[in-house]
Amino acid sequence: MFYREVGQYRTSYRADMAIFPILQDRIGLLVILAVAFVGLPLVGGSFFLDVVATPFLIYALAAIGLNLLTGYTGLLSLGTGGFMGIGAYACYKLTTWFPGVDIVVWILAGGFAAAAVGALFGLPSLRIKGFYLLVATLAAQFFLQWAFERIPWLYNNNVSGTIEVPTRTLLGLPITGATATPVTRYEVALCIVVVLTWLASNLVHGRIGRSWMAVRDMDIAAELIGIRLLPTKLLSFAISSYLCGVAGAMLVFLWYGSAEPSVFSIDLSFTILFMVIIGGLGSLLGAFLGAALIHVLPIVLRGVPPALGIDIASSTVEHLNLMIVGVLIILFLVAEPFGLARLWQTGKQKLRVWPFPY
Amino acid sequence: MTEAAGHVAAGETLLAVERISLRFGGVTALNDVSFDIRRGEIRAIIGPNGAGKTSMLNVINGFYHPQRGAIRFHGENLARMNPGFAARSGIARTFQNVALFRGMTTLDNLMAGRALKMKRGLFWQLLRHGPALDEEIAHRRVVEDIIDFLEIEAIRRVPVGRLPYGLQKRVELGRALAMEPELLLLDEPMTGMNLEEKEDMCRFILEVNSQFGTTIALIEHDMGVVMDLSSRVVVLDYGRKIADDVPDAVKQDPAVIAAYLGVAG
Amino acid sequence: MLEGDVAHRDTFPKLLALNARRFGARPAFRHKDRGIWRSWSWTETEREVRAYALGLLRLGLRRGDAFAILGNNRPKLYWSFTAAQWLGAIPVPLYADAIADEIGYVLAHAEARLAAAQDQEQVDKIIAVAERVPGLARVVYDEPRGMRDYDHTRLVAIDDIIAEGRRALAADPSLDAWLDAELAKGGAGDVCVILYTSGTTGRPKGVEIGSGRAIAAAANSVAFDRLDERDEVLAYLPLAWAGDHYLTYAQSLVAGYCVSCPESPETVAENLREIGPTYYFGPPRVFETLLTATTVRIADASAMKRTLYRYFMAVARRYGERILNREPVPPGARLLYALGRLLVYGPLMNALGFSRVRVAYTAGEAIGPDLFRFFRALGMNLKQFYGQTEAFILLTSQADRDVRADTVGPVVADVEVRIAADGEVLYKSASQFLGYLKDAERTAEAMTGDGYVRTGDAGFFDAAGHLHIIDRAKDVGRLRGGALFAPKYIENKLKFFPNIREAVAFGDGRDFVTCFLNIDLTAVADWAERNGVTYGSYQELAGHDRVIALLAEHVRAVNRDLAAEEATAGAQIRRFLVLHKELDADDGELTRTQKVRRRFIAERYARLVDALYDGSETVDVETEVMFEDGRKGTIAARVKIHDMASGAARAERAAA
Amino acid sequence: MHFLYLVFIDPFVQMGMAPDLLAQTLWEGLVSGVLYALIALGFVLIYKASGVFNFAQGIMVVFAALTLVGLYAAGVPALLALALTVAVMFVLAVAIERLVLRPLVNRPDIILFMATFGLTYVLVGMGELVFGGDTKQMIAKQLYLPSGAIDLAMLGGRVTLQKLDIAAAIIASVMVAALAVVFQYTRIGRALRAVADSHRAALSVGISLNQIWVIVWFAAGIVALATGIMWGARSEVSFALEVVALKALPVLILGGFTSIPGAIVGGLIVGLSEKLFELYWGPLMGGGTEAWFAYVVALIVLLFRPHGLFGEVIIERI
Repeated sequence: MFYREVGQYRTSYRADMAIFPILQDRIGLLVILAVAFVGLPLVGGSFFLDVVATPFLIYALAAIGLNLLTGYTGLLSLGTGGFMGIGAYACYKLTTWFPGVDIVVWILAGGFAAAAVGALFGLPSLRIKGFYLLVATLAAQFFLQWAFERIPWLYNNNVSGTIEVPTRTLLGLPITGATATPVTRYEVALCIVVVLTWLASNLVHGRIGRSWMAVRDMDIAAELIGIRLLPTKLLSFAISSYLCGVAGAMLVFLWYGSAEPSVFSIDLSFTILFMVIIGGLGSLLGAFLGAALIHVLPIVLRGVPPALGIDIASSTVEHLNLMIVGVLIILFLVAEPFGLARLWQTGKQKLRVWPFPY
Repeated sequence: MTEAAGHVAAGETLLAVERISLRFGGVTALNDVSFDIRRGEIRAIIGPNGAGKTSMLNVINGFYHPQRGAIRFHGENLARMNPGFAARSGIARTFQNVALFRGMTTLDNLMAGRALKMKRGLFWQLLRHGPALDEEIAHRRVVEDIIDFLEIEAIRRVPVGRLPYGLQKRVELGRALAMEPELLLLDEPMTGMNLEEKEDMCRFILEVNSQFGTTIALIEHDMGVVMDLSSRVVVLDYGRKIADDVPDAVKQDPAVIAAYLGVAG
Repeated sequence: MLEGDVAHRDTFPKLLALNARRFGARPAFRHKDRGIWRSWSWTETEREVRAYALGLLRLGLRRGDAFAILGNNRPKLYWSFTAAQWLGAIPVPLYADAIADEIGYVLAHAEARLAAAQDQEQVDKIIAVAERVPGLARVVYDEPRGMRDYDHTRLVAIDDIIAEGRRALAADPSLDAWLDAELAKGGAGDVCVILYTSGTTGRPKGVEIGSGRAIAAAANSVAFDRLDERDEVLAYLPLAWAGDHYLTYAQSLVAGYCVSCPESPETVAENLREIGPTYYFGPPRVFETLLTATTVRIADASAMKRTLYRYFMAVARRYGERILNREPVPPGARLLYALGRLLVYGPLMNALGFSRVRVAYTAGEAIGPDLFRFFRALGMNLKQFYGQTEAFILLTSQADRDVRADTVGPVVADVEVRIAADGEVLYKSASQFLGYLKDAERTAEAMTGDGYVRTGDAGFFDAAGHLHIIDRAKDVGRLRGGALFAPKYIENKLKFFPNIREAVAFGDGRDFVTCFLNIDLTAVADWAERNGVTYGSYQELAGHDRVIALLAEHVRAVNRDLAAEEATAGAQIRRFLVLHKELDADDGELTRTQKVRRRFIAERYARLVDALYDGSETVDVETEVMFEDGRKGTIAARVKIHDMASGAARAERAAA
Repeated sequence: MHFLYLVFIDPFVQMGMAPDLLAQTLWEGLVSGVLYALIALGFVLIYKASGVFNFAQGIMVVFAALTLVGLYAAGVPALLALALTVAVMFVLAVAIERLVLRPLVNRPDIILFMATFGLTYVLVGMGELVFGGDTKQMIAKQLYLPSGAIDLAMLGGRVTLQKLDIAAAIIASVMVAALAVVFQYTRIGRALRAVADSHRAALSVGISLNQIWVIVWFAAGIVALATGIMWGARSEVSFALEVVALKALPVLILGGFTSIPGAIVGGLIVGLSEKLFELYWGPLMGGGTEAWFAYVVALIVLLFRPHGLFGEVIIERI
């Protein structure tokens, strides 16, 4: 409806293969970025940034990570929580060893540890498929969580068994720890997420992305056109885990401020998986939409009863949330297996052909 | 598309299967089958249902591993192929019931066919600029030539899952061509097609063979088609080779006639 | 200044050279090839064409030779025209879908020296008839695919020719001077193209067009619609058709706008959306299909959208055209229309690829008023013209804001039109053809004694000076009273009503006009459903009083139209009947192209025709029909005859 | 060197030195193995009949137990509560079939699998909502389950066998036997197997898929209830069980997704091995190894047998 594509024709492959070939989309993207970078920090209060915005970004990044693995490469994983943990702990260790180095560097570096571990646990994926692979990733999840609890070295042997985020500054501006303002933490998170998302989208639009999808759609045929299955799958595991690892580090350093092992439990893996399912398998956009729904919805729901002047025990609300999320998942699988992203796509298509239905 | 460079001169044997026997448990799919494929020819493998035609192709590109026998490709002896190696050494393949990447568009399917030829590593892929994009574009050019060749411009951006069967087969051929193969294995390229589509497909096969000098081995039910297309025909029946000759001779061959009548009756 | 400049150019190659200087880097041609749009600037085009011309020369193309051009719209085929003209040779375009035999005839008749073919398919056709064309030296082709194994002794790729030419130019600079000299030799008197028209009778005729005249005509029309180098055109019509040659060749070279060639015939609609032409021509059936497609797709849309669409289309129908014509409309309406543009018209035009259309034409046959108004109401400046190949197109053309569905507009500049006593439209035009190739006799037939050209169409001018085309002149008759009787004109007016499938009008040599009507089953059945009319069979429905009443309304409307023009006022429909069976090609009542065979029907249904004139109220008929399976059978029916004069009252009662 | 000793020699020395402890551990392992097996049994039932990989089996156990306890707490006499719980499980089965399976019929397995995730959340939410999140005591006594223990003096020491555990073992084996009989010899059993082979086949035999599904999910519900009771009686009823229930996955890997005996064997293997490992090797790595041991075992098995110990290998036809 807002689309006026007439007269938009491509005169080069470069333009034709652009990730946002339609002018209106590019404009929309710019608007969104502007709002995210400038708008929200201005209008959104610290509560909003801390409780809604920043966590949303972090979850979205993790969801992108898992989506690369599950949505693009078709490998089911419940190890996400564990991989995120690796990132967090790695970052923690690194920053304790080299306090001087800018924390953002370590957040990004933490991902590499996760990538390594991810690739390791990805090794079986060559021989194991579907549910069987799921078990392999569960092994990773439980083993890692166990490791987080039982290896004191990971949390610098402090009695609480948790990692306490120290204050770290970037150019004199504290971006982690107690003194860091919500806005700075949000902006840092935003920058990281935007950049990594951009890289991820480049990846899925190129050779590597295609070989992932090829493996997903029909691994036999993929092998037949010369795609080596193991390296492809391992790369997918590694990159997926990298993003999850970074997300994990951000989770602790830019959001929680401190974390005990239970943070990275199987529940986290589930949460991320649901974000991917509801958001839409095989869509980066979906990761964001899924994260928004799963993370923001409960917050909204929590807000509803007070708003209506009803007072229910917060625990009750949590339980309701749980059920609602569950129902949502089932509804989505029934109504739109491809998730919010597909809904978005259809909606967009409708706008493009408006007033026609198709 | 440049002609696939092969170190085997035209007319000489490009690939030979020697005394291949393949069993699944008790069932014998192939029994002591030998034949050769010469560079630049169109080789047909025919035979009634369950004759082991598809199994033969699966052996050639390494999906099945025969219990006995060997494959000679480019003069080197291989006890067993494997799909990856086959692909890398220039063997492409289409399937009886299309094996496309259904979630991807026609364009992406063909681009995926270039996988082997794309070299840029992770770093450039992440940036999707400079060398990576240049490479992407270079291969897009090749793919566009194939799209033009197969006359599938109109479905460039359509997810192949949504295409009618005939077109899917065409796209699959396109994906195989994108590999610029030296040997192209076609498993019943014309099943489930209407007459017009069949004619097109025939035209494409002949043009592929003549223009790109691609050697082709194809399985086909439609005898007429086989006789028009192929230079030599192998006939399998119950996993055995019962004839191997030029089309006309095969047509006369009593054993072949018997086998086909047997099916008919 | 532009005109002044163009005026000195009397051949198309000269215009090309001029444009290369005037517009230099501006795009001249675009072609979607291999998935993206490649374009050639005017300078590049000129360079290509010069090289091409030189190459053609080496292939033996000489001044006066014919150069056949066969294929879909492709830049290189358009260049073939200019390159040939550069050497003073004569391009002869052929229809891409022509069968080998027709091609053989034209090639032989035009004595083609060379032939340019788009691709393998076309090359094959030419090769098939080559021996019938002794003079044919070489065949050049655009797309090499599949011709690798062809015997190339008489085949050359256009690319190779151009390359060859370039090499020669590089090697010997003096050739440039030679080319310029060749260019200068060309003059207004040259035959710039021979367009073959499929004559209704006998072999096609080669219409010779004069270079200077063609350019003058194009210059006029370009000025008329203020076309310039910023306009965009999609070349999708057959390039052998005079209209395409005018729109995408002559006018483009004069105005300097860019011509875009679609990727393939299947992708035209998509490519149209991509390019978004500003100047568009479509024969009525194209708009017909678009409208049908639109209504069908809207029907599938959600209720919300459908109501939105219905509401705003109503708004558009009320104000759209008036706004388009810059007539005063209440500000409220203007606002509403603006809203409609945002919500419906804009997106709709976008979906159809018409967003940027500034000037659009339709012509060739009568267009239904509703169809015509639909697009105008959406804000598309759709107009009509009337023309002929022999006239090098335009005779009359509607100006912006002076547009009517039932006319083809006033006479254009440098043309003089006269209506003969028998109603035939005659003209004298500055751009008219030089004659039919090698056919003085038929050329003479086409002319009147005093040098006017016969169009073969009958028409009349209305008060506003707009020309109405009513029918083929030979079909026009007269009532006994002497009033002009144009059956097709009346029938078309009737058929514009969706409820009427076919109509056959009688009246030649009679006292008054009567007609047979055929209901359109789908439309009327739909109406019946909505109005609770029950029926068991086609026959029953066709004979139903309320249906007849419904059609009577349509007839009355048509009569009102006819009455409005004094030329047709005499020929109003007095009595009509609704046929008990559908007119059918299997029964020989229609031609295979669905045209009514008036005479045959008149004989077959003589009893009905008589009844129409002997004043009887009903008549019984038995007709032999051919069923799908080829069996013959007869259907009997009692057909009611409706008298418009007295019938009005009865119709009312029946409807009540 | 010393490490190698600790890993490869010391544990066995200890076993030799304290056989009674070993026996005790084996028994413990056996019992928890039985419980794993029961959960796995639920999985297998559903997987066999509807091809659905029912992730919610674990939570169904908790849910069943909670319902039972909850009802009792609400003043319903124990046995009646038991009956009511059975009824609830039936309703649940019907509901699932209507609301989840039927709309998703003929969708890819993965989709159905994901749906059971959703189911899990719903059940957890509902359970906590109705009965509260806190842990509860299983009403073992009221259900006439034996309590106390039998002390056997053997192997130069004492091995304690909880009567409850014995009961558990018995009930489990009875249930398994019953199911095996049903599957093998009854019409419905044959139907179930037909469905397992192919839905179309089943339909052609003229069985309503929907009925089948209700039946198996109900059966799985009963199994879940039994498991819940046993488990609850041994520890207490809480959602911690949900995670424990995940252990059924490695069990299935070992046993294969479609084989009831496999499930039992797998369950026992897992139960035994993890207990032994925790006791003798756990200390080396700081204990708590039960959390992951089973999965790692499964993983290792998979590396060598990608389709599990008993799972049949599918030849991919191309």
